Amino acid sequence: MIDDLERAIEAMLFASDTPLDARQVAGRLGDEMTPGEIRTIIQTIAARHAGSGIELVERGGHWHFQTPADLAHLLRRERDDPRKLSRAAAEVLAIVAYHEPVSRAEIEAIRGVQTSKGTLDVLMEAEWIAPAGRREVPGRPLIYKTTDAFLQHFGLTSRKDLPGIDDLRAAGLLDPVDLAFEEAMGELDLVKDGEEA
Amino acid sequence: MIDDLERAIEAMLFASDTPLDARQVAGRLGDEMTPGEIRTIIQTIAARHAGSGIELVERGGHWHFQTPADLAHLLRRERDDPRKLSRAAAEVLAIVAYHEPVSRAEIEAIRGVQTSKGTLDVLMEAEWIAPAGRREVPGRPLIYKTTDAFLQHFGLTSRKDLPGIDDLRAAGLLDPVDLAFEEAMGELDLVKDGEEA
Amino acid sequence: MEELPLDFEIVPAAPERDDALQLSLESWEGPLDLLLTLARSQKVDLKQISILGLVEQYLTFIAEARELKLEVAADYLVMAAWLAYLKSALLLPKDPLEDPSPDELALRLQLRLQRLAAMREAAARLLARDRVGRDVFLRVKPEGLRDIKVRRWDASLYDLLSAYGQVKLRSEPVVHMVSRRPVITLDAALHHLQRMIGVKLDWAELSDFLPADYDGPLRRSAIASSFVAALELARQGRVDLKQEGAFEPLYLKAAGA
Repeated sequence: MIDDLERAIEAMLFASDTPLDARQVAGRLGDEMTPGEIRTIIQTIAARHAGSGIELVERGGHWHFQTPADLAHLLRRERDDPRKLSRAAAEVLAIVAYHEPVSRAEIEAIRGVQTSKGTLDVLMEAEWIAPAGRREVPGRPLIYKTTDAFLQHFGLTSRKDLPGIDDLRAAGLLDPVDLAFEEAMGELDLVKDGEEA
Repeated sequence: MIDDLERAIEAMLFASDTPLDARQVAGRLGDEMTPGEIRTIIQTIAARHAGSGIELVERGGHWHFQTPADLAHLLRRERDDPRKLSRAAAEVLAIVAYHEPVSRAEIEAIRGVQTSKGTLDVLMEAEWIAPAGRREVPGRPLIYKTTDAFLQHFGLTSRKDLPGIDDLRAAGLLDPVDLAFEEAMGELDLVKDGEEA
Repeated sequence: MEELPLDFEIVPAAPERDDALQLSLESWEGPLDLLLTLARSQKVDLKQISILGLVEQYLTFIAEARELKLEVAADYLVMAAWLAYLKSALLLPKDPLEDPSPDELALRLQLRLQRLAAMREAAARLLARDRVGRDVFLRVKPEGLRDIKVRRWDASLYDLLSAYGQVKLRSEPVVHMVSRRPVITLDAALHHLQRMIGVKLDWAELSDFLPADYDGPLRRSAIASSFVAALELARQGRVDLKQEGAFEPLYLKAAGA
């Protein structure tokens, strides 16, 4: 027998057209429940559905039901056509996700090429990136970050789930070139060896 | 452990934009399954969800997931939207209360201005006035009276509790607005002085 | 590091010497992208790449493109000029005073290529994830959570009564009330003067007949009405009046006294 509160939260998450976080669930229950208590119940529900044809997943602190990825071949239909991204848009999205918050100039420094206005627009229209204020440097450029919709679309529980982000950070590949340059000066000999080989 | 076929059918029913019948499910599975066999599996899925916050229901041989009817109140939450009654509506309400039963033409004669239909509608929506038949005069106009909800809202036992004209005059409620306003402002000054002391 | 294929567009293959000329420059997202593709053809980790070799590859590629009269965008030519400078600097005997040194420039280029390569792979891995609408599916028409606003009209008894007061006030006939000013009427002045005239036997000034405690508007009113009363008594032959000239004090006494 599933208890009433668990049923209620399950129905809410099932009926909602957007993923819900614990606070939203608590607010709608109008009950004296803490978000922590709600989360415990949500995890019970998720566990109950584990291994079934419907799973409850967490994306950026928000939960929603979806089908398991291994059943994609049965469910994929002609009309399912997730937004095709240009290579430029895919790269810009990756740079925003791995470096956020990041300005357009910083994106361009990594890509070595100007970013057309349309590229950022496509990503903002998809609601995968959003402006996140301004960088307090001369010119006060707009900076961008990824959204919860980004996490949801790409099946990420949080930004920590970004593929390989820990390795990239450890290798210093998320540091600006200037910083990496200072650190790498000692390795110059290696480079020269490579050239001579 | 839920078997693969059951998972697949569950995911299909979940992700479908229309309810599916056993034949459609069999078609999508591309398997050598009879509709009867599919139905048996669907019933297993329905039984697994029974009593939870998600139910699988049959409608004319087609199946779909929905939230249980008894939890509808959580999904369609009613929220109070308090609105202050307009001055015009307050005047009309007062006239009905003091002169009931009264027709719209009579209300207008007393107010000296036209009364929009919307004003009466608001008072009827608030359930403070209600039609009380028709006046037996040419045109047979609708007449209005106040309701029990009116008495309850304004804390009156009966209409006889409404103060008479002399009481209103004594209370300063028949003073011209400007004068009453100045007096009120004088009182405010007194209050301020008191606070400063 | 293994490079994952992108699912959205064909990544241009690392150009072999022979088919390099088949490729248009539009295949690249700028000169850094072209450099990275050329670097990949060295089939070594970017850390071990020969920058001098890469420079050669790039300059050859651009030269061939121009021979074919392909339009080469300005930023590719700027990069070519910079790489030609880098090449000569790397080949010439080291000048210890040169800052930054060619080795430092080469290192910076290598670091930039590594960063771009890292993001290129990250993009590919991101797009290869189980994506909503392609690999995982949501409900198509969820019931949705809705807040339905229920209007609650609010008014106090005071609002009601003051509204009625205003209606009454508007509909009552307008009456002008003139407040009473302090005056001495002609009747009062006549009565007073007649009494005083019997007491005073000799000529006396009009103002002497007025009570001493009258002042301000009341005194002005008393003078006016007493004057009219004096004229009336004179007409009846009951007092005599005398005045030396215009605006001089007015004297009166009982007639025949």
